Amino acid sequence: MDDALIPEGAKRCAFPIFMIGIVIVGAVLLWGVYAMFLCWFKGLNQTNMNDYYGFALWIWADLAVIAVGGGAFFTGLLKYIFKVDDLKNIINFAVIIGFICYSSALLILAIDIGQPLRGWFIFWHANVHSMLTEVAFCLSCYFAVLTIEFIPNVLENRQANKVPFFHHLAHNMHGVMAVFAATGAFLSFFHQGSLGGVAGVMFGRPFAFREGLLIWPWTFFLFTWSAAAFGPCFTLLVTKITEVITGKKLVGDKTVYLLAKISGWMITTYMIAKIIDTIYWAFVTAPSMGFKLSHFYSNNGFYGYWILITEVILCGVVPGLLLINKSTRENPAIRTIAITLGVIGVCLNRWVMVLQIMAVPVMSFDTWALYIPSWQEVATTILPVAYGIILIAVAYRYLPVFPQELELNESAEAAQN
Amino acid sequence: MFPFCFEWAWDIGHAIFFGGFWYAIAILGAGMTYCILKAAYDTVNDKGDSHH
Amino acid sequence: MVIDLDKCTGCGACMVSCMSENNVPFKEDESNKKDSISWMRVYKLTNGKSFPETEMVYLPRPCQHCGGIGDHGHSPCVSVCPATATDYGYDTGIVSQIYTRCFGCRYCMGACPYHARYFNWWDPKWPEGMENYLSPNVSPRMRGVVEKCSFCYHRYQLAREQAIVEDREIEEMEYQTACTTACPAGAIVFGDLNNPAHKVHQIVKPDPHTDPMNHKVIGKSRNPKVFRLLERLGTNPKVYYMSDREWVRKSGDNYLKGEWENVKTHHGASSSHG
Amino acid sequence: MKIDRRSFLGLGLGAAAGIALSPVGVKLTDDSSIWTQNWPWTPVPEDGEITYDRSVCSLCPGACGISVKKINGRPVKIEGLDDHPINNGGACLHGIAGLQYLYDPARIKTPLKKNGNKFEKISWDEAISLVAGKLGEIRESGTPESLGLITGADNGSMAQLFERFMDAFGSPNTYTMPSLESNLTLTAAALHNADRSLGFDLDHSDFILSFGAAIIEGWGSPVACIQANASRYERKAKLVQVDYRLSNTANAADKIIAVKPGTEADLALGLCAVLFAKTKIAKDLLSGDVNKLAFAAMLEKEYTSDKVEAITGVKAADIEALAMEFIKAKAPVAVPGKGRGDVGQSLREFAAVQALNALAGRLNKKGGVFVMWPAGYLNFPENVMDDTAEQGLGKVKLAGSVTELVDKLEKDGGLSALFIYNANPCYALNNTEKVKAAMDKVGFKVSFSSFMDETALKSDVILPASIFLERLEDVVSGAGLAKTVVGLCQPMVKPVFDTKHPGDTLIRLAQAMGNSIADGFSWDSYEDCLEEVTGDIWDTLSDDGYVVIDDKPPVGTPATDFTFLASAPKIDDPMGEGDFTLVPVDKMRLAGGSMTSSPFAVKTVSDTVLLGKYSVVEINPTTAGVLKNGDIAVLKTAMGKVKVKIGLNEGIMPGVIGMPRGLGHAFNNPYVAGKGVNVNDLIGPVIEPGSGLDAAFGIKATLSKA
Repeated sequence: MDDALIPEGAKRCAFPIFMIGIVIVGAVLLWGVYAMFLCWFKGLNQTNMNDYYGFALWIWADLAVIAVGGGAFFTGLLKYIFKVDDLKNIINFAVIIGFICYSSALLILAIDIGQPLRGWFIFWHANVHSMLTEVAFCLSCYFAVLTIEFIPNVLENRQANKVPFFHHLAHNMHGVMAVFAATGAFLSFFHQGSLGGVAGVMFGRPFAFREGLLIWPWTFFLFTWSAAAFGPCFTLLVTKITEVITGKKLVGDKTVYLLAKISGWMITTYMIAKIIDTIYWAFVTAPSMGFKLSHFYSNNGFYGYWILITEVILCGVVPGLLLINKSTRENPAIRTIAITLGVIGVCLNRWVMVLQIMAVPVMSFDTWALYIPSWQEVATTILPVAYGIILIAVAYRYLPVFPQELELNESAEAAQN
Repeated sequence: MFPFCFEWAWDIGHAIFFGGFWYAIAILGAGMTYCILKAAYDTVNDKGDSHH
Repeated sequence: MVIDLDKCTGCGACMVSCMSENNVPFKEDESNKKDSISWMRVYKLTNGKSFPETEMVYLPRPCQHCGGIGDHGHSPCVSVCPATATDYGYDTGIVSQIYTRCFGCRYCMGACPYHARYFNWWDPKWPEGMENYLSPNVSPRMRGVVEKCSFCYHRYQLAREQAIVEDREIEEMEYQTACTTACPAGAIVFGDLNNPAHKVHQIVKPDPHTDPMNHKVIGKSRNPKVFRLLERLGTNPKVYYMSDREWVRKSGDNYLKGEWENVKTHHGASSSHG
Repeated sequence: MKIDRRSFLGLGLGAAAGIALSPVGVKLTDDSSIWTQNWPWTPVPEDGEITYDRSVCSLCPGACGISVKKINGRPVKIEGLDDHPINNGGACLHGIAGLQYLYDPARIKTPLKKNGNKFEKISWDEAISLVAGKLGEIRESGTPESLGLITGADNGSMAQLFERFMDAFGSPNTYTMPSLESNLTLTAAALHNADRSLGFDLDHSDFILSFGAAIIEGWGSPVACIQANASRYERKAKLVQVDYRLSNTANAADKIIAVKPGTEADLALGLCAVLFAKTKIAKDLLSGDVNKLAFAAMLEKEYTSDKVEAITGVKAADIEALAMEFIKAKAPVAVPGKGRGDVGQSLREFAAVQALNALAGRLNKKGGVFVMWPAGYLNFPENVMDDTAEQGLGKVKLAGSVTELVDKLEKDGGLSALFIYNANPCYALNNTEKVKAAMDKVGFKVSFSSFMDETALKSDVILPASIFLERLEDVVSGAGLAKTVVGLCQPMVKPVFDTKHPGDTLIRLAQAMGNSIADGFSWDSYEDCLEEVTGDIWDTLSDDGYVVIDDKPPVGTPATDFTFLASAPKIDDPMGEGDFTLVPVDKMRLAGGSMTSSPFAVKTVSDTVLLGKYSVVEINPTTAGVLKNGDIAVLKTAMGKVKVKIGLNEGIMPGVIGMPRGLGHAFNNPYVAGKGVNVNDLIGPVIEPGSGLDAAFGIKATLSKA
């Protein structure tokens, strides 16, 4: 039915089956859209946020998707700047994932702010001293970069590519992609960092505050680093899931091992830095403001030391080591566990750096504040996931996303015939 | 964002921040313009799929 | 501003005076204090002992109008607002809030350790006819923006205009906040901290030098009975509190074991060069 | 020309680019943001010329001077009036929120007539002739005494105008709601002289011994009291609070004497006993005539420190020490009246405390207690009374107090018509169910209320009154103030709704009734009446806004008659069963008695007092048992059972449950009513023989997890 659009030689499931899948996910998407409009028309009273939780589930989701979306810029950086050529086999997919993450992030921000129609004031009346301003600028710019990086792949669609102009455009864009990638890397470095800065500069919140370099608190660098480290994990994880769903091998082991290895080293080095930062914060920064570490992890119903240990050891050090070590890295099962832990770890870190900050009492007579998101918040947070699944499905079906797909699956097909 | 917005100040902060911003915008803009024009050019004096 | 916590009776006059002066809206249920807009919130602290040894104190908390680290005007909230919707007045030391500029990202609320900032989760609604008592001096806010105490800035403007017309300085009593004038116990004293002629200055005796024990802190009171909330964070608030009771002064900030004994003896240590 | 794909695409792209580059997008973005800054549903207050007008707040007996800020004549803010003899610039939250009462959702907008169980609008003429008709019938039937009146206060021209109407009509059945003022008058009558009141010179006392009086939480004239307390620090004046919980006053006090609820009188008498035993001045005072000796004998016999310790729980040594500290102070004064000193008070307690003042020689002394003459600035012309009136007035009063009246009515009726002015008995009296039942026994109820409150809802005709901001009235101080000030409450706005000044309503009603009654009310308006009756002070009153009648200690020391005390019956343990004693707690931020809180006031109420729809009760952790903070529990007393939230509170005596007063209103105002429970529903009145006061300071209760 839609064969004309499907990449040459590629095997895809029957159109009706595809549509059924899309419809199911689409239903979830619509639920999220409904919630989104509730928030826009009735206001943020639809959420369970309050004056203690100005930042809540959404901002966490925002930081999380941007963190895991970091795979795009880092892979791009390696591929185009450091010429790690093997990554060409996964770069397209990395870009698509990045595109999804960043478009979602922007959408979530558009829902999260109290006056969406004034959202552009952040650009127009920019306060250059605010980390959030930096985030907004770099985020939107980098989203433009991702779009640019995504366009050629779209134009390579069988039909689009027949149009000479598009063909040439795609070709030329590939030509100068290095420039775009470089810009992207530059922008990413800053907005990933600024997102860390958002928390780090809050000197009124001892749980968040960090000393740093010039105007940049340590969290600035830690966030960039962690995004670069865990982003690839997410890319690999999504690739794995796609492979499972499509029942095809899509990316060659060589590439996977390489990316996993790089990620492993990044994670390990990041964790060393993170642990140093945590220790310094726990024994120097916080005490200088009159806080013992235990203050942040006791006298409340949820946040205990467990969260710190899970983040740093179980979902940090462990996956790092598993990915460095050749044998564990090349064992599919263990590798999958490792990248999954990694993704959880970075998300947990963002959770801590958003929600736990809000929960910890600062005034001696204040109390812990815990919160449970409303269904509207949950729905709008799931919305991007559904949207992502659909976009990946469509892209996979109609675009030549995986250069190796054919060669990797010839053997299998040959076997069948 | 622009020198005519009243928050604007000709200070180091703005210099660095918007310097970087406009620089990035410029690169992206120039890059895309080049690609589009080049593509248009290639399309016109059709040396189409020669290198495929 | 300095608030005498021993005089404060927790009667709530300051809260209501503030609400009616600044067109603060109200909802049917305001018992959830986490979404109840109250620019001036009165906290209740107790010493935790059992009756009849129990003691409590009411602590009125307006916006602290922080000067930020080193008092350079980079208040926790001002420095983070992405749209310059909240600003630090270097002439007055007042932290302003521009409702029509704010687009509701709530970063400032996260940055403020005093919970002095409130978000309009709902559109403000008044029962039929009640809009009639709204004051034109303070514009009612719309849904989706942050609001907070402004030290009744409009009163300052009125006083200043008058002063300019008559070509003179503003008198101490010409510019007083709504909470100050309302307080039946006279627990709130308001004025220019930098003006030795003003009562606040005489009570607080702010130390013009940086605190030798904490480089972030400046303007620490040299009156041993006077303290600020979370002074150690370096927010440098312009609201000071006064109490004879040690446990009350101690609860103004966070201290590690043994630190308080040390602090209370060193209180106003830098007065020597003040 | 044939449009092929290429040129089509070209066109498409061109169009897209064109729109993108055009200013349309930018314009729309800008407009949308401007729109959000001027949402039509966000009010924009009209600006204009600023003026300040002077008046007096009559929400509570405080009689504070207020300054009303207006924009183009539109009131926008109420503040305390500077240099006013009572509140000197200060104000309380209720007064400041006064403007909210103008537009209160529960305001009665026109005269109403009950039809079945619905109210229907009627014109003023209809309303007046309807009431006049009914009253006419009553007089014809020759039972004018069967018209009753329940009013809030009994001072000021409005009270007297109502009195005058009752006289002219021929009924002695006038009753006032329990208030600090009425309790003090009663005390003065029992100990000194009828037609006197008591004033406590807190401003000049250096040792205030308060028997549970919530001096900084609404007792007496709230602002004046808070200021007196604040000035204590400069004056180095001591405050000792006798209390069973850490009230704000107890917290502000230099010392707390923890006493079992309801035993304050015994402590006072115990202190008297010590003074009598140890000081000459007391001995001298209690020598001579019989009643004094009887009292002295009682003190010696029943109020030895040990006995008092057994009753009150205060150590004998402490009692003696306290007594000596009190007598040794330069200007000590003992202050009666738990909480606001209105409901649930016993004359025995008031009298015992006043006796202490007397024995310490503090009567009519600076910084002591003044036995004050009535304000007496009102001179009404001779009333006109026909025979019917004379006969009616000759009849005995149905009851001695409003509480007794409720009892009487509920049992066997006795009133065919009832006026209710500036009172909300169906909410403010204990056991409201009984009060409502009593109301049902009255054939024809006329309410002069401004708000559709619990009592107005029960009435048959409502003649809505303009509120204090809409009317002219003399407001005379009282409520334990040591000075007498008459303030003039002036209209700040034209009546917002179709309401009238109750004075004008009454005058019109009297004139509609015709003959003798009309003759006694021959004024054209209440304004004329006020101008006439205030006579020589009118000019000063209208020029300065207030007249200070008296602010010096009265001359001479009044005699004290201890007969009542010598034989005063003791109200023993609170009624009912249960291991807890439930006591009402008066809070400054919650209006008490017949006055209702404003939305702003309710908004300020802490979440340790009201949480959602639940009243939060104070209870000491040591007696809370399994109950945890925030639990929902069932509170049961002999009067009923309700669900409440538990608020563990170190500051209340173990075994005592403190429940905030002023919540649980049941009428149509979503901002104020339907929140928590009315503690008066749970407490049954205990009538004190001799005074008729409802002396129920609390009630036994049980508490169980819901």
